[in-house]
Formats: sequence, structure tokens, C-alpha cells
Amino acid sequence: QDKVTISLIQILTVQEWASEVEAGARAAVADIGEDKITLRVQGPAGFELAKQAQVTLSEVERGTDAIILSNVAPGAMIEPAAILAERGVPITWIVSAPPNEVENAFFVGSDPYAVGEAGANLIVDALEEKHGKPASELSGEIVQGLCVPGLPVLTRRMHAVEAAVSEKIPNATFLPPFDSKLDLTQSYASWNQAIQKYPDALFYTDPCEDANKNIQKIRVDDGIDVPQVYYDNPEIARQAVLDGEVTGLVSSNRFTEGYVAVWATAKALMDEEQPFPTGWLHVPYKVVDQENIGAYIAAWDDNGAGLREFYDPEITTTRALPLTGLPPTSDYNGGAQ
Amino acid sequence: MSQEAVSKLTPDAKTGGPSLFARLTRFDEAGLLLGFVFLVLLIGIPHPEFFNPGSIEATLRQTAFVAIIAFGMVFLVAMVEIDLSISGIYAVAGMSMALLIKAGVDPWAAVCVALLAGTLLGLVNGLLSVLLGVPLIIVSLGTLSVFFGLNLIISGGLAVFGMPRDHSFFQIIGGNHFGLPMTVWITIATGIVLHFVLWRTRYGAQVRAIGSNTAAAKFLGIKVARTRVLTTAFVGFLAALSGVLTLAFFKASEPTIGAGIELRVIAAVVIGGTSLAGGSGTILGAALGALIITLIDSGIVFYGIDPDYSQFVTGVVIVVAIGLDRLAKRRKTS
Amino acid sequence: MSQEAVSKLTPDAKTGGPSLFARLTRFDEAGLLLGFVFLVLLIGIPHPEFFNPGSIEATLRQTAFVAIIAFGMVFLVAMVEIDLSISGIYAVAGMSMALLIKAGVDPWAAVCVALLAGTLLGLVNGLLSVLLGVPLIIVSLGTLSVFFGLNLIISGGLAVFGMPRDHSFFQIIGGNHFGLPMTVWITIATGIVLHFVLWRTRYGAQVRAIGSNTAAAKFLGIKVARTRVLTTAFVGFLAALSGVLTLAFFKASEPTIGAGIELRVIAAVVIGGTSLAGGSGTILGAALGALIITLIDSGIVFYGIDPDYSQFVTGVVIVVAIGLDRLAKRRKTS
Amino acid sequence: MTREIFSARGIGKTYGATVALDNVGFELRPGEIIGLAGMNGAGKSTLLQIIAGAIRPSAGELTIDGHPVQFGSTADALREGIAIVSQELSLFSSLSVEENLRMLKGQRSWPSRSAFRKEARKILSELGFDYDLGRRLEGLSLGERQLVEIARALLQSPRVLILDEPTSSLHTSEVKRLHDQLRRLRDLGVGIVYVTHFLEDLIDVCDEAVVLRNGQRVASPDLKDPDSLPALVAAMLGDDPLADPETEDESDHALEGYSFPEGGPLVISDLRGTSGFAVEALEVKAGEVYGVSGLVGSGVSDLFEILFGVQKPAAGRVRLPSGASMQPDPAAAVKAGVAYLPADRKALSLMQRQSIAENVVSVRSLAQGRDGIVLDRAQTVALAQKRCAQLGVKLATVEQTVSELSGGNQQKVVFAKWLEAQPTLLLLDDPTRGIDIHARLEIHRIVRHLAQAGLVVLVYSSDPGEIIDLADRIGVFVDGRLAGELSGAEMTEHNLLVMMNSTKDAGAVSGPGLPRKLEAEGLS
Ligand SMILES: Nc1ncnc2c1ncn2[C@@H]1O[C@H](COP(=O)(O)OP(=O)(O)OP(=O)(O)O)[C@@H](O)[C@H]1O
Ligand SMILES: Nc1ncnc2c1ncn2[C@@H]1O[C@H](COP(=O)(O)OP(=O)(O)OP(=O)(O)O)[C@@H](O)[C@H]1O
Ligand SMILES: O[C@@H]1[C@@H](O)[C@H](O)OC[C@H]1O
Ligand SMILES: [Mg+2]
Ligand SMILES: [Mg+2]
Repeated sequence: QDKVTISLIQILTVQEWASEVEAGARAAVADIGEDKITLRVQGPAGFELAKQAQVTLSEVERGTDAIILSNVAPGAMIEPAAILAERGVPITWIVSAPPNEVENAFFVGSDPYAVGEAGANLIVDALEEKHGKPASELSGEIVQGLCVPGLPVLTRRMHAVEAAVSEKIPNATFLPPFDSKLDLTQSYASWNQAIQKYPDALFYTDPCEDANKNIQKIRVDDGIDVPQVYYDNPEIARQAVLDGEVTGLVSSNRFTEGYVAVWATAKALMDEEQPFPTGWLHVPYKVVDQENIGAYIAAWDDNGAGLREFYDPEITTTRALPLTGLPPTSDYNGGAQ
Repeated sequence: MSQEAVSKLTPDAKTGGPSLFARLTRFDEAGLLLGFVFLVLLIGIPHPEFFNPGSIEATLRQTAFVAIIAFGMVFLVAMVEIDLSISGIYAVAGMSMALLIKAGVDPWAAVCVALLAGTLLGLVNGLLSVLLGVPLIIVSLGTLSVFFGLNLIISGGLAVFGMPRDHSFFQIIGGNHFGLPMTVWITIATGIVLHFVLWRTRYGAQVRAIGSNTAAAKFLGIKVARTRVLTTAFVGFLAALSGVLTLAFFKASEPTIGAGIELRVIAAVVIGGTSLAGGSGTILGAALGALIITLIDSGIVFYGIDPDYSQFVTGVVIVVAIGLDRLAKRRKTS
Repeated sequence: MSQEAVSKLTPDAKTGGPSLFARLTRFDEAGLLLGFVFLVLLIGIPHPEFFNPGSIEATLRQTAFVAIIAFGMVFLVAMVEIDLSISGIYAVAGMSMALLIKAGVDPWAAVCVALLAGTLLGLVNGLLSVLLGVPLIIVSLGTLSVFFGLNLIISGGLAVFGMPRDHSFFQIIGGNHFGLPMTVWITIATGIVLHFVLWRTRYGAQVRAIGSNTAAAKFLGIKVARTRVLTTAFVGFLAALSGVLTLAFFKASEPTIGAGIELRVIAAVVIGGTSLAGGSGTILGAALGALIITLIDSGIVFYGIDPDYSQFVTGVVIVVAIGLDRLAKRRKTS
Repeated sequence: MTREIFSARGIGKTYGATVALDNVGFELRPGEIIGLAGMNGAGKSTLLQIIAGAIRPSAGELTIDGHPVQFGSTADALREGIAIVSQELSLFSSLSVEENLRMLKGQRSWPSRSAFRKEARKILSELGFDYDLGRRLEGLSLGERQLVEIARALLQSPRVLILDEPTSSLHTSEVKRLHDQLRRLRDLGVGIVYVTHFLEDLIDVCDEAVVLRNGQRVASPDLKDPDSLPALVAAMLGDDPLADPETEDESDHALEGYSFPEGGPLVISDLRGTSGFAVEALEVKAGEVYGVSGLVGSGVSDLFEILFGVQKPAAGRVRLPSGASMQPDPAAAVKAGVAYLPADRKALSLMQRQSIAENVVSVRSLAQGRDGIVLDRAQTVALAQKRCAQLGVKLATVEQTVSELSGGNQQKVVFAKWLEAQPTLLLLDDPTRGIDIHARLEIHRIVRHLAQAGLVVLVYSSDPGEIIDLADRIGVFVDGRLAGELSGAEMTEHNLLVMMNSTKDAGAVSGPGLPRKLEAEGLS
């Protein structure tokens, strides 16, 4: 069997979740065998959609057997995908599913709605414990921020939190989200003002990474004892879970996503009998709390040498799923389209 | 004497020349052209796939989106003005067109509306600048947010897709003809026309006169304010044109698309050799500048440079390109 | 006669004045100050929590990060130069300091290294600009990528945190004293010193002279290149200082921290009223400009404005602020 | 004879094919004032800039006290005691007068503020400049700026003082004061090199002349002879027949190919400006040259600016010769046939980075749109070549950048530009500033011819003699109002000066702008 080349095209490579995707992808290569797969990783450091499209097309010219595409903004990759389809280069989408008009798409990823719900559950449990009464008797305001409007991976996460919490705490008032900014310092200033304005909120929530770092900082600095959940797992968040400064984190499991994307893509490429898979290969999210934080942090030691081990249950489960008969990717987009 | 001092201070003040032929033979852009060829060989020799039609297409198309706006920016810079809000106009044009199409408007009609909208936003820039008496760069620092914000508002912060890709608009404008994307042909045609406009027409000469000495331009009876407003409107049109061509290709619009394109456009203009001192400008240079920027991106992919290093490499190549171009010019003038 | 006409053409040319006292009484910044007070009331009256110490602190601290760089940018703009690479320097300084501390270096030693590194990067900008004979804005368009790329490389694209928060550096520099963050005190002190430097020292006068008439400055034998390089180095130092103060407070650094801060710095300077025509500048104005920008962000949160609308509102307020300031100035001069 | 302080030997300078200087040399002894004379473009400024260290010669040697020196900048020359007042002022408009003065002094040390101010005030008031030192340069008139630049050089206590047309915008009284200063410095042993196109001034103050022609030094007359003027002129002109100012038919040649539209009179009634400017009634007939005169700030500028639409009048009616009524917009004024040559050519008249050709056609093609939308480059070049030849512009090619021309030749380009506009009303503010005597006569003749062709001409000059030469009638402005008129035989410098100062008290008489003849005639 020939050696296959798979290209992982990222965006926002400076964000830690992108390195996790890459780490997962490399772990898959190690498992399958360096002699069988060449993995190339490319992509713009920042949020540059057109550049990501160009990199994708250039990578195809350079010669690759399949592309794994980190899809953050749903619209930008439609046409590159059409061109790739024409050229016969299959795409495995990760992070978020493409719009429904991309036919026969193969998506490997977690469900942001489920991620949000899991986060909401952690928070509700913590609230019940803190106030010593059932959720249905709680009431208060919930302040939410959003750093970039319009990214499904963020908005669906946010909507899930609102829906799940509202169901359990009917007397909660969700304030409309405010612009919490992408930049760390600007995000701090905005969240600080929001907390000044609503110092007695039930809790504060934001689907964005830097926003959560700042909510945590302000809470710790000002001694505000409300639950908080991260939806990303940078080192600072892991430490915060360990130190008990936040309730927990719900990871979208980008490591497993990267791993399974490579694994499934390679498998599909090598098995010439089968057509390239279509549909949504679910990656389970991962809740990290007091229970498993020690193991998680240990897994990160030595440049993340233990991550493959830590994520093994999810990887094994997902790897065992058949690549046929998958649910359609339109499930991801819910009723949004 | 002080005249000499002046010309020593602005070694590139002579950039640009009066006629296409003279310019080609005087080769003000020779340094750049060399740099361009060098980059092409640097990428293409070890990676001949770079010369695949698909690769050339993608590179040229990506260049075109930047270049077509850069051509307009050359006019502004020649007037000692800079428009930072073009990314906002670019985004609004593409988005409004996409929304209109979704709402059932014929794409050919939608494109007219989008171009008109872009022209109007450009006009707003110009009018604000002239009425408030502040340079365009200052006004557009504010309108950049206004226009981008407008884009978020009209789109509700959501991407729009589901364009009728079989409609003649997307086939003709979004497609390839004679081996190259229509976008590239449109850009080439626009560049040729605008080169002519800048160097051979009354309007072009007025633009350069204003940039050369605004007070003198006023004192010889040029309608400085009108020329400024006209130019910002026309740059708005070009930004919208680029936005529309982007939609024609991508067949989707993202609320944040184009963010930061102004820096690439300005980079194309200045790498291209248009002097920020005003009074002059080079369309050919801007095209080469835009090409060089895209080539760097391509090179990084073909060489498989680690993403952590790619920005560093990009920066270094830009600095080297500017440096070589200026050194070549200096050698020539001395 | 003609001089008067010239000054009519450039209504804002008179910005800035010779002494602190004269300036305060002549009130060039009166329009801005009014705008600032108006914004404060607009936010504070319906939302008195805005006046909480914690809110004021955060607003001032956030302002300080921008203002301290803006003070340096005032010098550059007064020389008709702009540095776009400050965000890169800001990032490298904070990141290198954080990495050194992680590597066991004492924070006080690390801060010296970081400031030195920032100064050196600024120096690189200046030297490239002078040696290549290109305006700083062009060079820094390239070095912005270089420096940001450098930051990605040294950080490996990863965030750094886990600073020894009990160390005297973080206690003193990152903490509050006399009711305000140390960062704010440092910024105020820097502002006062730099106002004095710009208006009362030979170096300041040379900076303004170069901006006012570079050819004449060269003619008189002012060491234009040396002054330029000195200023870019000192702006590099200020950007690094801001980066270091950011780390002192946040106790963490990210590879992309500060991306885009250059636009806010430039906005602060121009909203503040420093004319891009050069020859003059206002430190007080830059501080007010930075304050206004932060206030807009605060206002958006306090008023609970939808994220889709926040950018639009920001832009409109900026345009209105610039407009009111210029109209106030025009009224005063006529 | 004392040994020279300074000498230049075999100095040459070329710009591409242009030879600006060819093997020029001279010596300067302490206590000597050398007048440097030559037509526009003869190489005077180039030579002076070389001496002052601003540009490097292509050939030759400079010595100070007999030692060879090489200057990298004017700062180097200043260290050797050489200070220059350059033709194109080297000042900073956004800096205060004091800062402008200190900018040089600061080269060596940053002297104590109070001592410096005291010295600066003294020198400035000796020159007749009595503004606050903190004032920004921005609002000062050209003449006032020239005084600041002179003061800056004097503050250096130079051993060698170089003055390149320092008086081109000065009033007569200021010129006289400067000359007094120069004589005083001479007596203190300073060596001075002085350039001016006012040859009487040269003869008045200089001991010896160095005459340049086409970059070469030619034999020069002895200036101690009070009748040396004709000899000096002859030396400057050489035997170039084209350059003979006595050839009458030349101005016809210069106007060949220009056509001027018929115009009516200029009629002004009840015109009021925003700051006290007022003209009750004034009618200037087609064909008339109307001189305007007045002290600094008397309102002459307001009149020109209002007529050109740069300044908006508070009230009043103006009927332009073209029949159009006036609008506050220079573009409309140009369309309505108004041409305006401001005194400050560098700031307001020339596009320094554009070619000569583009400057010549700028009004006709860019403002009046007479050459259509698409400009024909060959036609532009041909036109510019013709005009430059007619006005005797000394140039290499019309496609060279206009800033490469000598100062006087730049002024001719400005003149050509406005002639091309075919105006019906011509507003001239110091039209011959920096222009050599030959071209000056030529421009005077052109102005008269234009009037004969039916134009209305308004002319102001810092040299009262020039107004009297040109004008049919002179209106005198005092304190913003048109205070009176002189015509025919009344037009003498004496009468003019009396009228200009009519409502001023004795204190004002010593202020800047007081013409020298007034003091000379003992009227103060
Ligand atoms: N914009 C200004 N701000 C302050 N003062 C000014 C301004 N413009 C002119 N002045 C002052 O007003 C006076 C009049 O100058 P202006 O050049 O208008 O007079 P003028 O009638 O043309 O006199 P001149 O004979 O010098 O040409 C000058 O003393 C000048 O210093
Ligand atoms: N930078 C330059 N490039 C090309 N030619 C130049 C340059 N500077 C001066 N020249 C030419 O050198 C010659 C001498 O000029 P210069 O300025 O010395 O004359 P000038 O005697 O001072 O004349 P004016 O009386 O008009 O001031 C002119 O022909 C001029 O065009
Ligand atoms: O910021 C987002 C991050 O939180 C998520 O994990 O992945 C996608 C990103 O857009
Ligand atoms: Mg005047
Ligand atoms: Mg001269």
C-alpha cells in the first residue's frame, strides 16, 4: 500500500485548541505509522478566512491526498470545497460542520450544543450546592458575553447554556449578550464593567476563551463566589480547575477530533473499495473537573506526551464507530438553515 | 541648495512617469519585477507544481481581490490620503449582495445595488473628511467601525450562503475564461484603465497636483474638495467591486470577511513603490506589490513552513522586498 | 497674506502649544475634554455603578495600556511618521518577560531585559527606515509581521501564565497604590515628562522641527536620521513598557496579545488632535483620546448594546468625537 | 592687505547634463562685503550653498584661514563660523519664533533661556522685528519670516555671513536697517557675501562684486564707483543678444500666441471684510494697471484674497471684468478669469515635485479644463517649451522637476502658468520677487502689454519703485481701508509713503514695513 499524504489546514493556529488538534493528528499518525502517512499542517495564525482558502488551494496544488479542514466560519470554505470536489480531493471537516449546501460532507467533531448543555449542568449543580436549594427555587440574573458574533461553534454553545439553564432554573433572567471582544485586555475591560454593573448575578458565562480567563481573574481578584465553566482547555484553565477557582471545563475534545479526523481519513483513503465517508462522526466532549484534573494535567507534562493516553476512552469509542450510515451533517446546523 | 535637499529626502519622489511606454522603458518597477521573478523561481524551481494552472489561478485570483482596491488606493496615496475603511465597504458590498440574492433579487440587479452601496459609503467618507476638514485616514478610522458594524447589523452577525451557483452571474463573473478567472481579467482591465486615468487625464493630473501641493492646487483653481470626494467615492466603488468579485467566487459571505484587508492593500501600494509623500503613484507597482504578498503566502505553503514561523517569514520577505526595491531605485538615480 | 491663506487651508495646524500652563488656559483640548465629560455623564448618570472604584480603576488601567504607547506615537506623528509594529513589540516584551520568569529569572531582571528588547526592536525599525530611506510606516508594515512572528516563535504559539504573583514586582507594579493602579501612576508620570520633553527640550523641538519641515531641518544640519532612530527606539521602549505593565496586571501572556492595538493607539493620537501634517502634537490630547476609546467600550457594556450593534456604535461615537472636536477648534480660530 | 578668512578655488557643480558652476573661485577677507551678482540661474545659490556646506561641490576646494575644509553639512560650516541666510527659507512654521532661532544655536549648546532671549530680542529689534518670541511662525508674513531667518544667522556671531536674496520680501526700511547691520558687522571684521537682484542695493553696501554668468565667473566692475551699474549689468548679461533688456520688441515676442478675452472694468462697491477691511467704491477700467500699496497688515492681502475667493467678504458687491459676480471659491474665480500670483511661490504657487511642463499648463488644463478630459502629453510639452523659451526660463528640459530650477526661474514658470490662463483680471503680489533685472523689465513690459490688451491689473510690490513704474493709479490702504489714491505726477515715492503712514502715529512709523525712503527723507 502506498504512503498517503494528508494536509491539515488550520486557522487561528495561535490558539491553544488548534495546537491540540495538531497534537491529536500527530498522535494518530504515530499510531498508524509514520511510514504510512505524511501529515502536513498549514494555515494562518489569525482569523484570516481568505488566506485559509488560499492555503487550502495551494496545498492541493502542492499535492495531497486529502484535506482536513478546520472550519470556524461556515461560509468561507464553500467554494474551495467545491473546487476540491472537482479535483477529487476529499475533505474531512473538523471544529464545525459546513453549511448544508456542501453536499456529501464528512464532518468529525463534537456537538457544541451538547458542550453547552454539559457546561450548564455543571453550573446548575454548583449553584444548587452553593445556595443549598434546588435549582427550581433559584432566581437571579445571568450575564453573558460573546466575543465574535455569528460563529456557530460559539453561538450554539451559548444558546445551549441558555436553554438548559432556563429549563432547570425557570426564574433565571438571561440578559442579552454584550460584545466581550477577542483581545485579552479589551475583553478584561468589558467583562469588568459587566461585573461592576451586575455584581450579584447568579453567574457569568461566555463561550470564548479569553473572556473566561478574565471572568476567572475578576472573580478571584474581587472574591466573587459564583460557578464558572470554561469551554476551552488552555493551561490556565486546567490550573484553575485544579486550584478550585472554577467549577470545571467542558472541552470540545479537539485532541480527539484531530486524532479521529486523521485516522478516519487515512482509513478511507487506504480502503479503496469504500467511497469516502459522508455525515457526522460524533466526537464526545470531555468534562474536566476535580475528579480527573490531576490526570489531565499530568497528561500535558512532557509536551503532552500523555494526552493520547488520557483521551484514549473517547478515541477508542469513536474509532470503533462505523464510517457508514452516519447521521447527516445538517444535524449540526440544527434549525439554523 | 534646499531643492537638492528636498529631492535627496524623497529619493522615490520621481516614482511613476507619464506614459505607459516611457514607464516600461524607464522601469521604475524594475526592482520589484526582479523581486517578483525571483520569488516565482524560488518557489517554482523546487516545487514545479506551483506552475499548475490551478495554482496560478488561485494565486492570481487572491491577488486580484487586493490589487483592485490597491489601484484606487494609489490615487488616494497620490493625494496624501489613506482610506482605512475599505474593508468595511468590501464586506458590506458582498454581504448586501448576498442578502439581496437570498431575498430573491436577480444577481445582476443585486450587483448593481452592491456597487452603488459601496460608492455611497465611499462618498460618505469623502464628504465627512471634506466637511469636517480632517484627513481621510482619521475619518476612516471611525467609519471602518461604522461600516463593519453596518455589515454585522444587516447580516445579523450570520454568514450568508446558498447562492444560485448556476445563475449566469456566478457562471460568468465567478468562472474562468481563456484560462484565467474572470476576476483576474476584470482586474487587469481596471488596472490598465486606471493607469491611463492617473497619468493621462485631467482628473488624474488633478489628483497628482493636489498630492504634490494642496495649497498650490487650491490657488490655481482646482476644486480640491470635489476631487477628494470623487476619489473616495470611486475607491468605495472599487472596494465594493472586489467584495462582489469575492462573492462571485466564494458564493457565500461571512460577516467578518475582509477584516484587515486594508493593511494588505496599503502594503501592496507601498511595496509597489507609491511614495507616501504624494503627487505620484504607480498602478503597475501596486499590482506587483499585491502579487508579492500573495506569493509569500504561496511560498510558505509550498515550502511547508511551520505556521509558527510563517508570520516571521512573511515579515522578513516584505522588509527585504521593500529594501531591494529602494536600493535598486537609489542606484538608478545616483 | 499668503500665510494666512495657508493656515486657513489647514485649520488644525495650530494644534499644540508651548507650555503646560499656556496650553491649559488656551485649551486646545477643550472640545475633547467636553466630549469626555459628556461621555462620562452619558454612561454614569443612568448607570452609577460606572463610578465604582473597581470600574474606574479598570477603565483607567485599560486606557493606560493604550495611552502610554500613544504618548510615544505623538512624537512620531509630530515627525510625520507612524509605527504600525508597536503591537508586535508590545507582545514580544510581555511574552519574553513571562518566559524569562518561567525560566527562573527574577522578575525585576526580566523586566529590564524585556524593556531592552523592546527598545532594540524599536531601534531596528528606525535603522531600517533610515538606511533604506523609506518612511517608518512602510518599514513597520513589514516588521509588524516580523515581530509578531518572533513572538509566535519564542512562545511556540502558546500562552504563558503562572507568574509568581506574590513577588514584589507583581505586588508593586501590578498592584494599586493611593487608590489607583500603579500602571496608571506610571502612565501619568510618563505623560507629564513627555509633555515637557516635547515642548521644552531641544530634542522635542527637533522632533517638531523635523515634522514641520524636514528639508529645512536637514539643511540646518539637524541630525534627522539620528533623531528618527532615537524616537523609534524610545517608542519601542514605551510599547515594551505597556507590554510589561500588561503582564504585571494579567500575570499571563498570549501569543496574539495586543494584536490590533496599533489602530487604537493611532486612533487615540488622532482623536486627541495631533495633526498628521506634523510639526506639533499633544500628549494631553492623546490621553483624552485613549480615554474616550475605552469609555466607548464601557458604555457599550453598561448600555447592554447587542454585539451586532456594538461596532457600529463605536464607529459612530468616534466619528462624532472627531467631528465635534474639529468643529470646536474651527469656531475658536475663526 | 589682511589675509583672507575664506577662499573658494575651482569650484564646479554639475547636475546631470546641467553645469551649474564651472571653475569658480573667490576670496573673502575680514571686514569685506562681496556682492555676488548674476542672472537667474547663473549659479549664485549653488555657490553659496556649497560654501555653507549644504551641498557638495563636484570639483574644487574651500579653505578657511588657509586650511582646506570639507563640509558634510551646514552644521560643519557653522562650526567654522560660516552662517547662511538661504533663498528658500529654512524655517519651521509650526514652531515659535524663539524655537526657530534656537534651532541653530542649539547645534553647539542649549544656552540659558533668558540670556538667549535677551540677545535674540536685541538682534530682532535692530532688524525692526518686534513680535513676541513665543509667537508661532505660521502667522508671519514672508518679509517677517525673512527677518527671522536673518536674525538666526546673526545670532551665530559668524565670521562669514552669507545672504542669498535676504531682502526679496522686505520693505525699504527693513532693507536699510539690514544694510546698517551689515556695515556694522563689516566693521567688526566679519566677511559677508551678499546676493540680491536689487543692484542699487548691491552697489550701496558692497565693496567688490563677483559676477557669475552661466556658472562661470566673469570680470567684474569696481563697485566703489557709484556709476558702476551699467558695467555691472553688462557683465551679468554678457553679449547674449536675447538677454539685452533694451530690445523693445521682445515682449511682443513673449506674448506671441497668447490671446486674451475682452473684459470690462472691475467694479467694487461697499466691500467689507471680516476684520475691518473696507473699500467703499473702486472702479478699475479695462486696460488699467492699478497699484495697491500699504504697510504690513494694511489690507492689501485682504483685497487680493477676497477677489480670488480665498477669503469670504462680510458684505459688498464686486463685478469682475469678465462680468461674473464674485464667489468665495478660487475655482470659480479662475473660471471667471481671475489670476492671482501670491508672493509665497513655494507654498502657494508651485507643485514642487511635478515637472515644469505640468506646472505651466496646470491652470489651463486642470482648473479651466481647456485641454479636454484626456491630456495630450506632446502638446503639453510643446506648449511649455514655447512659453519657457518666450519668458527666458533657464532650464535643461521642461520635463525636469520644477524644484530643480533656480528661484527666479521658478517665478517665471508661475508667470507663464497664469498667462496661459488667459485672465481678464490679474492680481500680482510681488510679481518679480527674486527675478533678475532683465526678466524684471521683461515682466513689467508684459504687464503693460497685458493691460493694453484689455486686462485689469492690480499690482502690489514690497518695492514702492516697482508700483510707481507699473501703475497708472495707486490706491493706498491704511488700517484696512482704501484711504486715498495717487495718479499721474502725484505718484512719487515720497507722496506714497506719506499717504501710507497718514493715520499712523510716530510709534508705528518705526514698526516693520516702514519704507526706507521715509526715514531717508527725514519724515519720521
Ligand atoms: N493667520 C494669521 N495669524 C496671525 N497673524 C497673522 C496671520 N496672517 C497674517 N498675520 C499678521 O497680519 C499681518 C498682515 O499680514 P499680511 O501678509 O496679510 O499683510 P499685507 O497687507 O500683505 O502686508 P505685506 O505688505 O507684508 O504683504 C502680519 O503682520 C502678520 O503677522
Ligand atoms: N537640484 C538641481 N537639479 C538640477 N539642476 C539644478 C538643481 N539645482 C540647481 N540647478 C540648476 O543650476 C543652475 C544654477 O542655479 P542657482 O539656483 O544656483 O541659480 P541662481 O543664480 O541662484 O539663480 P536665481 O537668481 O534665480 O536664484 C540653474 O540652471 C538650475 O536650474
Ligand atoms: O474559540 C473557539 C473555541 O472555543 C472552540 O473550542 O473551537 C473553535 C473556536 O472558534
Ligand atoms: Mg503681503
Ligand atoms: Mg538663487
